[in-house]
Amino acid sequence: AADEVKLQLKWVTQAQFAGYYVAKDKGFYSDEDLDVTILPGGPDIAPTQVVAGGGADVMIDWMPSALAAREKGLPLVNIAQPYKHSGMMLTCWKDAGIEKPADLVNRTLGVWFYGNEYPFLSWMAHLGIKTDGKGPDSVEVLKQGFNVDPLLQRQADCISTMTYNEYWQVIDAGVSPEELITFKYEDQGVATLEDGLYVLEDKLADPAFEDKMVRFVRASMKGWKYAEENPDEAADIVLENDATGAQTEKHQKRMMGEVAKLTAGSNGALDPADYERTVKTLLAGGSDPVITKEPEGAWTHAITDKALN
Amino acid sequence: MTGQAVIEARDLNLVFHTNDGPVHALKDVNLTVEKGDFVSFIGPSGCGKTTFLRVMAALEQPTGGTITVNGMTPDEARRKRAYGYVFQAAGLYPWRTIAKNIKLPLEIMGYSKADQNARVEAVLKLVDLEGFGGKYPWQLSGGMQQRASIARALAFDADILLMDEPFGALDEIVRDHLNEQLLALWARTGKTIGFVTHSIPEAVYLSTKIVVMSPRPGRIADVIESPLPRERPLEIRDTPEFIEIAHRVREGLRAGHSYDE
Amino acid sequence: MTGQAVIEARDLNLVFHTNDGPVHALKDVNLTVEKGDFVSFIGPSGCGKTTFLRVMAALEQPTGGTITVNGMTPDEARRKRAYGYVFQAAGLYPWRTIAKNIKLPLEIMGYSKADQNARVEAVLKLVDLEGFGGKYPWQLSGGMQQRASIARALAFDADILLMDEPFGALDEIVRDHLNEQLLALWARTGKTIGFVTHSIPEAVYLSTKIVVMSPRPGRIADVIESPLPRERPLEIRDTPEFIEIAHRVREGLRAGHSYDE
Amino acid sequence: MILVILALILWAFGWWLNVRLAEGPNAGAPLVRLAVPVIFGVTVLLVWELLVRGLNVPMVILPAPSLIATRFVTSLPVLWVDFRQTILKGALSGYIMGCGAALLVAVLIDRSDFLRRGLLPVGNLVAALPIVGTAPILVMWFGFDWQSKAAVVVVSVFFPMLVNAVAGLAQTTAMQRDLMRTYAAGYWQSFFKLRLPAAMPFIFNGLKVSSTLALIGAIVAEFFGSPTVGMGFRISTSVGQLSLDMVWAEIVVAALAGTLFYGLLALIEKGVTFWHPSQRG
Amino acid sequence: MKSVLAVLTVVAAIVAIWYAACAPMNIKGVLTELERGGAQVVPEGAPTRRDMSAIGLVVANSFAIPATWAQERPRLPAPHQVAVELWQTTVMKKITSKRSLIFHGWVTLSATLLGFAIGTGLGVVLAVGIVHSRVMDMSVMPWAIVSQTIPIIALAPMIIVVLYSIGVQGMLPKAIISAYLSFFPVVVGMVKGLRSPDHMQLDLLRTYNASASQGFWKLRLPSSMPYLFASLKIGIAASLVGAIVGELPTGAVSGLGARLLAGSYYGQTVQIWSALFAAGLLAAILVGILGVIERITLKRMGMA
Ligand SMILES: Nc1ncnc2c1ncn2[C@@H]1O[C@H](COP(=O)(O)OP(=O)(O)OP(=O)(O)O)[C@@H](O)[C@H]1O
Ligand SMILES: Nc1ncnc2c1ncn2[C@@H]1O[C@H](COP(=O)(O)OP(=O)(O)OP(=O)(O)O)[C@@H](O)[C@H]1O
Ligand SMILES: [Mg+2]
Ligand SMILES: [Mg+2]
Repeated sequence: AADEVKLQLKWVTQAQFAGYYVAKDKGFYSDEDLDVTILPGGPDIAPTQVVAGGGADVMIDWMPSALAAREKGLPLVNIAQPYKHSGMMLTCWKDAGIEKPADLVNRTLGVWFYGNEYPFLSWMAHLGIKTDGKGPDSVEVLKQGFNVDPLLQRQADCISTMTYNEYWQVIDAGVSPEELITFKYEDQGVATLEDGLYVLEDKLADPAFEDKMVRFVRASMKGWKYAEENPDEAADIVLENDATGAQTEKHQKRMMGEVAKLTAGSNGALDPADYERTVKTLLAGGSDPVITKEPEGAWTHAITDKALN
Repeated sequence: MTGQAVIEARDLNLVFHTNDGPVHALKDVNLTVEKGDFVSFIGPSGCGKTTFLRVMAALEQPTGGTITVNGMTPDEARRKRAYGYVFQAAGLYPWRTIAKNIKLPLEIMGYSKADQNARVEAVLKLVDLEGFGGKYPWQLSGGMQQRASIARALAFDADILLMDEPFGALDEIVRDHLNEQLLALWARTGKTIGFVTHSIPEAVYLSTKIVVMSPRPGRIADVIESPLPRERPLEIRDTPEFIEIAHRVREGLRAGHSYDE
Repeated sequence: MTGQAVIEARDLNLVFHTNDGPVHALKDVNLTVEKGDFVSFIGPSGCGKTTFLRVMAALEQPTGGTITVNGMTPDEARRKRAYGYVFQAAGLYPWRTIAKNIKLPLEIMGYSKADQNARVEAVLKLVDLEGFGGKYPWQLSGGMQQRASIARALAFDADILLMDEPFGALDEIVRDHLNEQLLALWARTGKTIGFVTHSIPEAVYLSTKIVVMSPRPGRIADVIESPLPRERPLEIRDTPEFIEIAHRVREGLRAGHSYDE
Repeated sequence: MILVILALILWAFGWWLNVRLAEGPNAGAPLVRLAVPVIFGVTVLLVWELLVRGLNVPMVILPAPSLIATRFVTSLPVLWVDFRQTILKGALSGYIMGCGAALLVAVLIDRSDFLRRGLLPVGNLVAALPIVGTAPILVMWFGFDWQSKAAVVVVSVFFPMLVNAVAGLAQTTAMQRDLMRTYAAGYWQSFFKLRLPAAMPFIFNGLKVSSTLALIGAIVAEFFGSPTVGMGFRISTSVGQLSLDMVWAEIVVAALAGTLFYGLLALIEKGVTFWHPSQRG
Repeated sequence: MKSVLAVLTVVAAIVAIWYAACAPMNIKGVLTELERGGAQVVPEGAPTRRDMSAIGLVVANSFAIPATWAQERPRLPAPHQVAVELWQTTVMKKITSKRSLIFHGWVTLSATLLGFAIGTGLGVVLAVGIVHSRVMDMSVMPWAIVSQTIPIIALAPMIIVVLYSIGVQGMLPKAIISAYLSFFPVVVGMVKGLRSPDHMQLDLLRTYNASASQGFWKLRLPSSMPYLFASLKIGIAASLVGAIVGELPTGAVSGLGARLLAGSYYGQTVQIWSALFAAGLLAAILVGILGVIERITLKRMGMA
């Protein structure tokens, strides 16, 4: 029988995870003799916890939270990094008078927490801006919910968005791109790695498991490359798999297009330079840093080396 | 006695609808009560005495016939606070002490604080419950609760006093005492009193008019106008007139019962 | 009369603790009740009659002295289901019809279905409530409820019957009728009966022993052994012996009251 | 394995001790009344500690009580700030407004049969509006600060309070009402002197149930947007960082606050409804 | 009949207030849109309007009122927008479709009912234990209270993860969370109800030497019925909320919770509101059914 693999997503079913859905739908997984179950995530689900509890074999997570978990004693290892670029940015109203990062002081900013706040804190630390309320050298930070309402309702001057998702929701709400100004974290030099594949270190010691992961990563990357080339078809596959029935075709197709830009530069193997940059950003961040020391053994090329050759 | 009709019932009927058929509680009741009358209702258990009292006090709607109180409907009279009512069970509010229970109508009718306290003292004395004002109802014996509820009805100045077996739970000595007190109060205030009792001597001793009721459907079997004087020492109970009336009441009652003795 | 002590109270005391000080409900009570006795308790309201009955039935713990029932503690006797108890208020369960209320003790004590129905029929007849078995308590008059609660206590075979003013809410005719029925039942079954009443004639008519109590703190003022024969027609109430005993009871009662007449 | 067996033995011992205490002669003493739940709680904690250690449960799933306690003690300032934001500002103000509004509406409903028939079914509908749906909307309307949390609390306590208050106001017996009728008492007189006192046991029922709902509501609402302070904020961000000890420290704060508040309500209830059979013992 | 009229009146009043409220609630968004489209609004510029009173804006731009009822992403959708959405996602969709609210409602309902059954059962058992055993009363009751002060959303993911790791998934984890929320009102109400018989009623059973279980079935249980039903109504609403909360961390793939979440994630206010209404209607129906059962039960017990 096919080997079972359970994959825990970081968020709900959407084109952000198109590669995996495509691999499943197109039979890339079954070609590798794998039976993959894709578990959607949600706002309250910590993929790390699910993996720790044995609910999934492999998960998709952002590196800051994976490294944090590692420091907390959950030995997660990055085995592949299909996303080369970071899609996170800060989107602001232009008419609020914001043109450059320094203009952010004395304003209200929406930020995602749940482990995603560290690049932001690091950026602010970098700029020398405090985050404890409005002031001449400080900003007021809101913990933003999952949508873009704080910006549309003007409860915040800027909010966090992903290039492939929330930004377009703002646009869909009738705002023209000219009214907005965006600051990509990547451009600000504080980007951290997003959407990597992580497993538990001790499980990786088992050759059978390692072999399973090799096949999984190989098929998944095949899925990603297929999705990049056939964005519309990939979006359709994602819509097929969305059990909530809430996603729209227009949005998913556009998301696929944007996601393709982020995955484009990656063959699946983690670029150590990106890793170094992420660690540096995290160590620099804020008063309550997510990691306090340089992690060790947090990534491996063992899987990708085998999978891609 | 002014001869002025206070309560006037004409062809009164009341039918309860229950899960197993209608119960005819009052049937074709005709009665005139004059101002200052002391009317006793006597009759077998379940014959409709309570029901009739409740109709008078506008607590129950007759299903047929008419009844007027002081020329008004009972409900209008109720709104004018014409009634003091003593229920068959004490019905004290458990969250109020005895004194506060007695104060309840006084508060509602807006008596002054000082007046309230004075009245509470007075009626507690009247029913022999001095010193129990601070107790809660469940700390009192059944008879004491009943006396407290009598005190509650006597505390304010209602024209018409309706009492549903007020002395049922009391011993003869207290009963005699309260009977005397009630007569004195009646003489002093000229209230009109409707009084349900099961005791024939009590009915005869107290009343100017005795209404004997017969059971299901409740009808008036006999109305006896008492020839006794208004001034009644306890000894009157040994006079031939008294015994004669008592006999007539007993006969009326017995007719309503099925036991053949 | 076998002369065997069923209830034996020695120096019984009971003090209630209330929010405003202790109430001495029973003080130094000594009493022996023999098997087959019919004991009446009479005394002013609030003197401790109910409390004493409750102590006998193990519903209240004395704070001093001893009491035995059939040589056991009241609680052991209770566990042996020695008691039938009629409370001062009817206390029927509102969610049960009259018949089902009467069946309650029968169900608990495990009588057969057929036996249950037969007994319910019999006691409903005894208290003159035939045809009311299907009604709910609130559809009955006060007196009818009280009779239903008597029926409930009579439905099963308890050695000791404790009745707290069972006939208080009934008219004289029914009362006479039930008095006779109760005497007949007592003669037939040889039960020991404890009976609280406020009516002197009733106490004298029914009892072999009359306990007169005096008020706060509740003490036994007098215990009168009745010389009347066990067989008692209603006419016995006109005999000199009867009137003599009644007089003695009245004197004992009057002594306990503060009214000076 | 030894630890697991030890946990079971400890459990049995704790229960035995409590049975002895609760059924013993001093069961009514205030000290015993306090000791029994405390022993129960301590037993649960010890068993928890032993099981977590014995079964090697990873800290990121369930931290041991000792870890939580350490974190609690070292984070007191943060916990206090969060407590003030969430409980004092969000929960308490919402609780007062929500319960107050429910009482008012209950009186309206009680006064008018028409409203009772019309409003109660609609009230049922409002009751079931799940927090996860209302919270984002209310955050959008009332902003990120405590005001929106209070609004969420209002919405979630309103219905339980209303149902209880309406049921309570209908608690009087026919004779008690008849008495008021014979006095021709006005609506408010019979309300304050009869219906309200008689309703108290039910109203306190509602207040108690609502007190825990208020707490949960205020915390959960912060998951949907908040300033960077508050118990819900801390819980959700700590879960993201897998600082489960911090999550549990906040839960401890919530439990302490909720229990104290509930205890206070129970105490007041004892004073107000001393006459009710359930309080008389 | 009278009830229907009353409900209709109240609903009509609410709808009217609702329409009126839409104007000030949505005016800022509408004005921004209109301004973008080239219309003349007073005053100009979204940042200037930001701190102005909404009612003032409505008055100054009364021509924009109809637009407040037809926005695509309103702060407060107009009643007809919600109604249309409800209609389209219930009647117009196949029940098996993932876009059908009936499908999602059913998913939630089944978890709710299972959770309610577990919660009520547990609540009643606990209440019986508490009333009959002093140890239970003294040790469990305080902790039952403590348990309710724990924000379930914080625990829900952990509960689900733990259950997951021992192989329990699907409906049961949701039902457990829903049971967790519903057992408490049942315990509180039931304890009070079981303790509501008065002294005389209890004394009567003592004289019969009735056993504890007889006392329970013949006295305590019947007299607790009014309390039980009051708590059940709260309990079922709590169950529904629990099931919806439980749907979030289970991956939010189906059920009303998932709809709410997805709606909220994509700022689809109309979709949130229609899911909210579906939840509310579901609850109203459940409470209504309980009310009918209550009436029948109490009537058969002669108490209504
Ligand atoms: N609410 C009610 N529903 C149905 N039947 C009722 C109701 N109230 C009273 N009845 C019936 O009406 C009849 C008269 O009752 P009522 O209470 O007036 O009797 P009563 O003369 O006061 O008796 P008692 O002396 O026993 O108090 C009885 O047969 C009773 O069953
Ligand atoms: N639970 C209680 N708490 C405090 N005091 C009580 C309690 N029960 C009775 N008492 C007091 O004990 C005394 C005796 O009460 P008991 O009920 O025995 O009187 P009783 O003789 O039966 O009177 P009645 O003829 O009026 O029924 C009364 O003074 C009463 O106030
Ligand atoms: Mg009557
Ligand atoms: Mg008594």
